[in-house]
Amino acid sequence: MDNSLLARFRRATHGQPVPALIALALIVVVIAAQAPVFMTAGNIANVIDQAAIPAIIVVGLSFVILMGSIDLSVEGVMAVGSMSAALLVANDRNSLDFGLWALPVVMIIGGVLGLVSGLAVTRLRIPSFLATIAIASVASGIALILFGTSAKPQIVDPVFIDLTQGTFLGFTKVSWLALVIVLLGLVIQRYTRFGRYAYVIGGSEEIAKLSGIDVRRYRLLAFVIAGMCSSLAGALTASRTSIGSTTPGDGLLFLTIASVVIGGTILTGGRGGVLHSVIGVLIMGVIVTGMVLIGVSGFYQQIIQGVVLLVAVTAVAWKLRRPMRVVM
Amino acid sequence: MSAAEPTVAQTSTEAPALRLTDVSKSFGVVNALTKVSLEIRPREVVGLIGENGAGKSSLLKILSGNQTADSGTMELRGRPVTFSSISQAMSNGVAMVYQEQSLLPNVSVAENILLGNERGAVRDGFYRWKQMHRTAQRHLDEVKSGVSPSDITDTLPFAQRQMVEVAKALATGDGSPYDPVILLDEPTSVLESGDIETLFSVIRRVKEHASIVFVSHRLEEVLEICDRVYVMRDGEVVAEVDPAEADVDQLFRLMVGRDLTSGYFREDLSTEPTPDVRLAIESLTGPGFSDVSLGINRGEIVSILGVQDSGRENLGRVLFGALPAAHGSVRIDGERVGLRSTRDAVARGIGYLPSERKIDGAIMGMSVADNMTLAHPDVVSTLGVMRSRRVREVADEWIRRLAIKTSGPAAEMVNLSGGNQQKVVLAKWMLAPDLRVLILDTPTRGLDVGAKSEVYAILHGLAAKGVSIILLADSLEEGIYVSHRVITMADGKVTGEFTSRPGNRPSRTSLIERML
Amino acid sequence: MPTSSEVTPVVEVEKGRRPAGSTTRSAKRGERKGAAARVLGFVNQKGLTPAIVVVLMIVVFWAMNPSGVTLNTLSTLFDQSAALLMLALAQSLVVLMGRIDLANSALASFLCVLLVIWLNTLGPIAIPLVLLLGVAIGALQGWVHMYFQIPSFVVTLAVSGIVGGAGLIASGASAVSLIQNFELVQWFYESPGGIPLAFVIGAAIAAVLAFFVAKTARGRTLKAIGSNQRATAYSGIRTTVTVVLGFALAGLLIGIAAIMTVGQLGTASSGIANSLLLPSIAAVVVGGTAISGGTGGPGRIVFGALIIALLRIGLDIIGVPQEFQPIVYGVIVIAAIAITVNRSRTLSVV
Amino acid sequence: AGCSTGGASNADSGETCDETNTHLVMSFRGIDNEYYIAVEAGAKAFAESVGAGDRYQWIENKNDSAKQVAQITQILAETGKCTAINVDPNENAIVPAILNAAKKVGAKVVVQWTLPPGDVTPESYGSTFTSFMAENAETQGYGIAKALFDSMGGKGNVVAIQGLLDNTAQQGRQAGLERALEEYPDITLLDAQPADWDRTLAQNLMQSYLTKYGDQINGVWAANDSLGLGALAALRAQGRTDVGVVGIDGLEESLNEIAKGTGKGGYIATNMSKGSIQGGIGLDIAYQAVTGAIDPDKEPSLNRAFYLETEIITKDNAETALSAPLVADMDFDDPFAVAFEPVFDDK
Ligand SMILES: Nc1ncnc2c1ncn2[C@@H]1O[C@H](COP(=O)(O)OP(=O)(O)OP(=O)(O)O)[C@@H](O)[C@H]1O
Ligand SMILES: Nc1ncnc2c1ncn2[C@@H]1O[C@H](COP(=O)(O)OP(=O)(O)OP(=O)(O)O)[C@@H](O)[C@H]1O
Ligand SMILES: [Mg+2]
Ligand SMILES: [Mg+2]
Repeated sequence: MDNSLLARFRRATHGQPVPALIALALIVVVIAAQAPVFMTAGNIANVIDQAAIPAIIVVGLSFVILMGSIDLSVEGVMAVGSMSAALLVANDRNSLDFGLWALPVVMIIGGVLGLVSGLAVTRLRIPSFLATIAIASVASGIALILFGTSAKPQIVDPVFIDLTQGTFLGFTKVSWLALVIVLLGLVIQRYTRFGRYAYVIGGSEEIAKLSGIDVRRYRLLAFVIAGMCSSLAGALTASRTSIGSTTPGDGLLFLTIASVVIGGTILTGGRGGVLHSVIGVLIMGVIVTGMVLIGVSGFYQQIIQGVVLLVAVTAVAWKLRRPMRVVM
Repeated sequence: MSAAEPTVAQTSTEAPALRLTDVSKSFGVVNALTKVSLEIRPREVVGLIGENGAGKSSLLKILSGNQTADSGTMELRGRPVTFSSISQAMSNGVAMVYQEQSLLPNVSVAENILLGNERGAVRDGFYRWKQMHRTAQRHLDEVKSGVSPSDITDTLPFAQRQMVEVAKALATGDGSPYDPVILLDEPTSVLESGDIETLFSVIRRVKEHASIVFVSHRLEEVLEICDRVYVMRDGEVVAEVDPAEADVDQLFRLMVGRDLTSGYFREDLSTEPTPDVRLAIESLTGPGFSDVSLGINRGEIVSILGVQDSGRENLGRVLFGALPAAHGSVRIDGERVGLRSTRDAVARGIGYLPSERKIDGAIMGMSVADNMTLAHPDVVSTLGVMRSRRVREVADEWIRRLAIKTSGPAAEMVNLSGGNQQKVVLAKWMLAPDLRVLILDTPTRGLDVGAKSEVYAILHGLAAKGVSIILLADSLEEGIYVSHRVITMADGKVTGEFTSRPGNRPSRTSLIERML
Repeated sequence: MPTSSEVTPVVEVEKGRRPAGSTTRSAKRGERKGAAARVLGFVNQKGLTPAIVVVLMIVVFWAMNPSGVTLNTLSTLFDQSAALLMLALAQSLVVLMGRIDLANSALASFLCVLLVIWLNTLGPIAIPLVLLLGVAIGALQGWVHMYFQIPSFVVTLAVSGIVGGAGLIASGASAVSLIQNFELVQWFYESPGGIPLAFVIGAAIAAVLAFFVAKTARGRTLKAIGSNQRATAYSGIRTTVTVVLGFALAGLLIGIAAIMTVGQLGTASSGIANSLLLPSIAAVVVGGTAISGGTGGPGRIVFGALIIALLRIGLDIIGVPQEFQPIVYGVIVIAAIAITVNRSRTLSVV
Repeated sequence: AGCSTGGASNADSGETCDETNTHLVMSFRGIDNEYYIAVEAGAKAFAESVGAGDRYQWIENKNDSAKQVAQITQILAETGKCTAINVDPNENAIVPAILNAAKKVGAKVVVQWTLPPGDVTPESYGSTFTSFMAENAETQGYGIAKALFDSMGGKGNVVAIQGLLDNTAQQGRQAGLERALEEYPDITLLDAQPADWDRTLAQNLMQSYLTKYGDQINGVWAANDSLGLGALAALRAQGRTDVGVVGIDGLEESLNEIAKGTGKGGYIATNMSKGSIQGGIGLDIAYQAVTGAIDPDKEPSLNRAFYLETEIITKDNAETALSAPLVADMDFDDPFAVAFEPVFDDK
């Protein structure tokens, strides 16, 4: 076996998001050079705070994508999460006051939506791409029904609001919550049958089936977990804005999928993982904040994001490039 | 292992581990199995042979719970069963290694070995990596492989991956308290001879506590390792043979229902090449090989032999434009070949048959006719528009000429057996209006003897028409007997060149010497 | 002789193991079909299901609101769906090759803006110019995707951001309107003799594309690439060139969609067609083209586009309450795909 | 044209439209915020006042331009000439298409908020385009900026949080901010960046502003209340109670903030929106044009294109605004009473 330093480094870091980390470091260096204020503790805490909710989303999304599926229902499920959370905690619409117990309830609701997506994919054999678009539509309808015909429900539960606005050891509480969920995701990915089978199914569904693995069950579970993460993210957005909204996740679908891809989780499945995606989220967050700190005109931000996405993915995937490789 | 389990006293040696009675299975109009009855006894190796499409894989799929029979009964250790899923079969000690088995490239060796069969290594849904690595290590030790269980599979060289496959086969039968039944569907078709020996020694060892079904097209192997052999033909079991009292010719006769009259390699059809050089390769260098110079005459069959990573495969790919050449030149009939894309090669009259039929050769989702005409649409189209009738006629013609077993030109590739798929891919090049050079990468891998023999006949026929053939042979014998000349490669260099004519064949040993 | 279903399924299962039959298999399904299922299978095979769904939907809508479903309203509906049809056709070519184009509607918006600006400043030459630019950007996307080997999902996602921003800058972040040469693009939306011209032209283009894919050598390679790109390359076909051509052709159709949109609106803005992306993909799949590539084709997309158009607008006609519309939409899309997708072809669904 | 089933045939038949056969159509984005709830309440109040509750239709496009055009075209194909449409165009680019569709069948349209591109006015277009009604975005942006600057004592630094850049309301409000800046030479605009009308993005943007400018920031001008409230949350999280924030829309939440605030720092001002008037009176004007009660061509310029009165809410009048009813008191017989200021100067 090749024992050069480089080869040993390659083996040791196999499956780790090294290219994404390098990309993150480079982007940070460039931005910090333009706007030194970027490296202040306060700003770093802000970047992490802003990354917290997308990070929670990508934990769930990663498992779905690892299996080669995709979940485009993020924004719709977040809307249900936001509205139901707002109506379950103390608010100005009704007399419910579940406090933090609203979170598990909201996650169950999101899980059920994920379950429906998963069933459409595994039982009706509808490609996840479309099944989840349809579920996104259904979810946004549910959110509208919850919204009814009065003003946006305002959250008055201080504990629930403190979840995203209060700080602990210099970081917002939601940052810590996201950290816990990311760690949980990593444990699931590394130590559970579900997590390992996500790689197996993404590697080859055929081999998985022939090995007696109930592929449908695990795929279903991935959608359920993704639904739970998205609805939790919706609830946390409600906490952050202190209102329930039918559009709390506008633009987050683009952001999270771009993050997952930039992190190096490939859309055909089998490679990447939770950590990759979280680093992708940080890259996207750093770029958005960096552009404000540098003072890039709003007109160019969209273009820059697109170009960065292309360049980053090209760089991350460059080593995979070879003749006759098939990339869809 | 199972012997240690107290619940199972496997004393009733006489009860067959598995018994099938009158099992039938059809796919639409194709009767894959017709009233098959057979039994697999404890602690024996049962051979299963038959031509491509005879129904071997279908039978194994039913035994392993992958498919259900249309009718008939199955008894497991004396009790009637129906497996409704693979995992059910596995938990009852019946496990299968598939013909197209491959390992998952993206997970560790240990996970691959114990996939779907983790037992104690996963408790309550949680992995216990130490135990998993320990169990996997045990199976790796059994095959004497130096691979570490924590290695990621796609970082391993090909040869090591093959041993992991074997280790996995062993582990697969390990999941039940009973003596396992292990179904091996053509495990040797992708193995090199050294690895085959290892596999056989492993089989002999495992046989002490297991029943094994062994499918192979290499009849010598079957005679060597099996205790009993069932011969299948057209979905039926036509004979049960004792290997001690049979020879290859006899097995062949039983399989195809006729005599192997004119010799397996069809040397009778071999013709003399004309003396003019058709393909001239000059100091060609590419990924994995360097400085290859070679001239091939019109109508000449040249086989290239080499072990894994000898560079011969990539030489073939570079010649076809599928991999970039670093430098060097290739000429056909004096004209230089572009080598920049497969298109350049095809335009110059080069055809290529890839080794991985399912990945690179056949387009499974398309019809037989579409597959055949894909490379040379001009043959069946006017001004770029396909003429459906002509497509059908051409396909029908080649189906007839190559004796392809299929329902017709519109049949989807995925429904053909391996050998017949290979013939379709061959036909793709044969209908070229001006085929000059055909490169074949292990074209007979996984084909039955009858089909192999037919492929050799086709090659001789092409050579007789002046096509020059480069054959990356699947076995030494194939290389020696089918070709006019044998080239050996090792470590990316040409190491030897031997003329090979009737009465003047190079010896196995002299070839092996040059290949290492 | 007992059949398998009569055999008592006795399975030895050890205590503590996964219960027997915990996994059910799918292979058995579909092996024994009734006559009805066979007819349905045939209809599916021939790609007729989307057409039947369209007819069914129109009948249901008519039953719920007879005055809302007339020849006049239907031809209006057809006209309204012409641009969507063009984008769906563009998408179908890309999907056929196993790729996806997420930039399709953003590119249409961008081309709309340029078309208006150029019609005002350069005159009639604007039309070929916009079509050319569509082809060029499409081809460039395809080339970047193939050369750098980046998934089309990512390339087109990025391009959608880039052309979106470019449109914003080109339009000066506001709507631009045609002050001259409107007649050059408006004729699409005339209905001589009650025939919705835009839609008829769209359907004709679909027919040409369907012929291209099904009957020409080049068109067939699109399909081959979608089924097995490596085997196609090993047949001497230049896959990169073909994919680039496929994207370029899609770009041309997107350019036509832009012309139709400007013909309809007389104005443009940087996000004018953006909302058509997901409907265009849904139309492709509802039309029976597998998202995994290799099967289906443009011919069926016409009905897919009609199904989606009926869903987008039809729910208003029959008076489904606004808050229930997204739910009804989602459920019907799933149901429509569930019955139109030809399952026998796809081995796995992800 | 002899076809009697097609609704569009109404256009050329001489049939008159009255209270019994006029369709009322409201085409808006959605109903998921306070403003649209007020719009629909006002429109419904009007529909019931003329006994047309069952011929009243509220359609939503969910920010989908193509869908809005298609919806209106489709409805017109069914209901034809006797249709009164009150529309909030998803973007100005689609206004001409909507007007043309209406003109084809002879229906009447009142357009809210955004004029078609080019120099198209109701008077130049003709009676189909009965009226244009809006709040003066420039005045709004100016009004809240002035309230903010005054609360800062006329000097200091502000940052701006913009909506979607290609949105006409955003552009008008921004122009108002710039006019106010000219009047207050001691106020400096540090930065202006878009947050796409999204509360979360506004909160994130404000965090970055605070990082970049820190204590320099004395005030925040936001293009609407959602953005303003997002910014307020970011300020609160950093304990910056000294910074004033202004927005537009008059959301109940911002009214509450203003009412309980100090007038220095925290939420300073907003602009009261006129949802029920835009819904009720807008529909009323279109309806009267359809029934012939008014002849658009004979109306004065003011009535064809007008701004509603702009009402800036500060601590002084927040309580009153909070207690105002959802549906404003409207005189449906004299719809043009609300025309406060002409959009186009008389030529
Ligand atoms: N899923 C299927 N659909 C239709 N026909 C099938 C299917 N699977 C197998 N067959 C047909 O059943 C017959 C038996 O196939 P099987 O794969 O069992 O042959 P085999 O003996 O294993 O051949 P080989 O040596 O090539 O592997 C063949 O004619 C094959 O085409
Ligand atoms: N695309 C590639 N680019 C660069 N190097 C390659 C590429 N493919 C293979 N190699 C390397 O080239 C060497 C030769 O590979 P090759 O696959 O040609 O051997 P081989 O001919 O397959 O052996 P066998 O014929 O016994 O299978 C190997 O060391 C391999 O790692
Ligand atoms: Mg087989
Ligand atoms: Mg090899």
